[in-house]
Amino acid sequence: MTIKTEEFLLNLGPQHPSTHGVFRIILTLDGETVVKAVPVPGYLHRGIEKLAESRTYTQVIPYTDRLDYLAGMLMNWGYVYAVEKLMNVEVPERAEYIRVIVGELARIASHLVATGAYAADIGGLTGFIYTFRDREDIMDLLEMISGARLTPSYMRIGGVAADIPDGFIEKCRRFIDYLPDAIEEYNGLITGNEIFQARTKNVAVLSAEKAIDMSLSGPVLRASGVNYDLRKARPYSVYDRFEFEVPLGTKGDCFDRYYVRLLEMEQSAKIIRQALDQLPEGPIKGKVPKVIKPPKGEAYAEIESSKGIMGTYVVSDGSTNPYRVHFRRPSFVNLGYLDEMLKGWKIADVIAILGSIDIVLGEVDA
Amino acid sequence: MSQKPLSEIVEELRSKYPGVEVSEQGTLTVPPDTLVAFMRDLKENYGFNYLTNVTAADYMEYFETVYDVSIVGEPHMFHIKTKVDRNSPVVPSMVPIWGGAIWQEREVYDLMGITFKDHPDLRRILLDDAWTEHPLRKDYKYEGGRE
Amino acid sequence: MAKGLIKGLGITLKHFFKPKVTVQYPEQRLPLPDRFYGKPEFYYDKCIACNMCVNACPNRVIKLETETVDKKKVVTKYDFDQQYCLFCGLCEEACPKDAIKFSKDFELTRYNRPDIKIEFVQPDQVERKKEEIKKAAAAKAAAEAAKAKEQEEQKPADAGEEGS
Amino acid sequence: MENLFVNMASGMRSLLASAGLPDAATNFVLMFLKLGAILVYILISALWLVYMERKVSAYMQCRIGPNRVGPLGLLQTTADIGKLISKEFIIPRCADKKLFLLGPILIFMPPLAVFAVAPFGKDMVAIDMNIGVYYFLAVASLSTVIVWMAGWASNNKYSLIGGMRVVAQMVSYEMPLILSIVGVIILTGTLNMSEIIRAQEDVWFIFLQPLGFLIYLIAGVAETNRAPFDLVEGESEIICGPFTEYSGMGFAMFFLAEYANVVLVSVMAVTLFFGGWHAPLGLTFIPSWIWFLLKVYGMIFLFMWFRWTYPRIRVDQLMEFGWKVLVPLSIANIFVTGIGKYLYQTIRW
Repeated sequence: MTIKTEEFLLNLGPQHPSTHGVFRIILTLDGETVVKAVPVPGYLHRGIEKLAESRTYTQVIPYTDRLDYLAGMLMNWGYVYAVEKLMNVEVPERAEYIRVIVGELARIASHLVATGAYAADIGGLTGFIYTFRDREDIMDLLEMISGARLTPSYMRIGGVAADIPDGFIEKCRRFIDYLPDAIEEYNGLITGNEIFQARTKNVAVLSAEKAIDMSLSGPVLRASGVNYDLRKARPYSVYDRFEFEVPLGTKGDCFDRYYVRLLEMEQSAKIIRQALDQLPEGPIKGKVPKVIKPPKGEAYAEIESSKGIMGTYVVSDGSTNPYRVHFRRPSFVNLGYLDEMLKGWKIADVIAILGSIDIVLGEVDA
Repeated sequence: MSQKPLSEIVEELRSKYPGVEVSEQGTLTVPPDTLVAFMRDLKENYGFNYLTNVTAADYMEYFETVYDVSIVGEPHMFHIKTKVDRNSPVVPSMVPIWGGAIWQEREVYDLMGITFKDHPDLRRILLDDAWTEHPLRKDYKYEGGRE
Repeated sequence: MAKGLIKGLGITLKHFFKPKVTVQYPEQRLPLPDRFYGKPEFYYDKCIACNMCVNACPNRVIKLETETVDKKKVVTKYDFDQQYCLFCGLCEEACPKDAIKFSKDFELTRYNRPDIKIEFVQPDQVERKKEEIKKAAAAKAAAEAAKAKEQEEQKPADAGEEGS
Repeated sequence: MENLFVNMASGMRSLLASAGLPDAATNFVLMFLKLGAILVYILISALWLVYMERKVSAYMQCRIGPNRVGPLGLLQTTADIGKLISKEFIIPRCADKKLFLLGPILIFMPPLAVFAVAPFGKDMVAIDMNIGVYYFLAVASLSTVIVWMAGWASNNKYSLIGGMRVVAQMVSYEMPLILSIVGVIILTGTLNMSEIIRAQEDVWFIFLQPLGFLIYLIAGVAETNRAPFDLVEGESEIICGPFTEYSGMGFAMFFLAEYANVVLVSVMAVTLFFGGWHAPLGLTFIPSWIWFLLKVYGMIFLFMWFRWTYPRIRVDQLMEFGWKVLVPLSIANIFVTGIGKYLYQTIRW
């Protein structure tokens, strides 16, 4: 006897607990196995690139916060870095160090969310709460220095908005000293758990060649063993003065993608510690005119954000408003290979794979 | 592998492709008809294996597509531009060379309205499928908004 | 084999007996840093109606209207449409006189949408300011008049002296 | 204290008898009261367990948990149920209406029916059935059908997947569950629950059947659809499984039935492996029924502890683990138990 079976469509999202926002995947399923996957982004498209064209250069900064809202500092940085390149502005050393400190704090915060949300995706909600408990300390620190938790708009063209407040350095050091204990806890609760390992190891293995070909970046690329971290490969700001390693995965499976983030947090903490030690005195803002009017021309600059390579392309026509701004959002590009990665895996793996890429929908849809 | 300095590569490329213009900042402007050959040469003979960014800008008379290519683990980077006719905006797709262009070219198609020849899956990506205009064009006028 | 499983149980059990991190919100509150961007505050008397904040705002939140009384600008309207505010602080940064500031009040929810918009300037404030300006102008005028009078009074005397 | 409920029952019986009721009628009324008492217990227990789950999870996650409604938040679940009752019960347009409505009504049946044979204390069992264990296994597995029915009738793909997972999971884990109990039955030679408890007077069966208990525990967690085996309603994958389309009271019924099932599996675990209402270490001054409940809630705490520590297993791993690990292990357990008992008997007698 032959049983007639049929494939069926499952509409995962846009409202779904595990798509990390409003992301939709149209799955063609054979039982529980994915035959075809069609990702549909765009539910959070706000047209930031178009909005930027009618704002002045400084006014774009608050909008960049809303790209990757889990690491708004890094998004600020990517944008102001491009404008500074366009205008040839020298950024004072102290400002660069402050940028490194807050940027790395934002990176840890973003990775904490990624780690916790991944644990929740796999089904362990407690890990999620633990990471958010520790992220709260970073949020406090960022609030202290910028006045806002998620959307700091702290960086300015040529420097930062305000100097480090009293008590910030001590609090920051306390957090950096505490972080290894927290990571130990995550390792015990999440990483070391056999069920977690069974769920993530050897799932959706991504080869280094394919990852490079598909322009993947950030922890997703490095999990496949590709040593490409802009902070090392093309040091911007003052990253060439710090000693740190680039954690690499070996296999390129979901577990590696998850674990690379945990290791990166340790390295970020190391960078922050060095930056706090070396922090020079001096001005926090370079010589920038009050009204920013870059010369006619264009600039493309990249930084390493928590999700991958964040590039900003700015075209100036000599007026106070940018003629064209484009953001190369790492989450968006990293999703380009999702449809192929999902093929042949179970519904539960769809969640695990999507979670391991660590997307933020604000960034994907811009 | 040891890389040749960027200036040498530029010189070599300039002699190979006479249509290529080099600006002061090192931006290469490549005519659209030699783009595929040029890019393939870059990837296969010079090791530029990583396409970071694809985007486009509207200059009212013409479009410009912008490509940023680099080498994994190396500081080398090229900023490459192509002028596209505004009345029939068609450029060859980079997907056969770098797979990473797939979503970025869809985004450019969606928001700027530039068609990429030989793209395997050229659909709108961020906007609704029923949308007819391309909002990042400079002549796009939106209605509504507040007050 | 089950080492990780048992370790996980140990961690959760340890936290079962550990002190909790919850802050009982309406009763307990965390201290807010000085730079916090909460509800905006406007100091009417400090404002010089220079329009810097209006131009700095990325989202056209602030509406400023002025009236000229005796060649001096009087702010008659300073509306802050909070629903569009990004809380970026660019207006505060742009203000040369610290007339707009952000307080630490973060409980900004309202039951009705029209209540979100904050109209800072009260009519009596404007009246008072106008009065003040008028008074000042009048006082100035009076002072000038008095001065002129004095001078005039002195003048004939001077003239007389000169003439003598 | 010890005989509080037993005395209540006998007092009631003599009262009814003195009122001139015939014996059959007295028995009927008494049985009715007993079952009513069990029903009340289950419902209160389910309410309490929702609260307990929230508190336990909160404490394990460095939180406080519900603490606003009533003292220590004790009335939180009551308030929640009140909210759920007042909510609209939405029936999807293309759902199979009859089956859809029948689901939440029937879901409480199997656990209620099984509790009739549960021995809550010394001489405290509503119906002392001589095939109690068998009855428990037979009736408890009925809930599979009901959940599948709810999933199918919802006409939602998430519900359907959840329903399919229920059937696959229940069928696979019923096997090791039953086989793990067989060890106990070999030792006692009876299916009567009271008899099984009486046999544990000296030594609890967890010490004689550690492997059997472990298998029972794992299979029991799977049977109640709780983490790490909560694939049926794995909220990060298939929203809420078969219950996705249910709202208001329909959802509340499924929600409470889950806790009734948890109590049921714990009651069985205590009966079969933890000596039922026997006091440990001779602490008999505490009444037997209190001991029983203490053990049951201890077991439930264990379930909750698992749930708030472990991530979810994948569906193919679940099947593999059930059929390739648990079933062979439980068969080996039966084999070893049989040999052990034979040796014990030949040496002793």
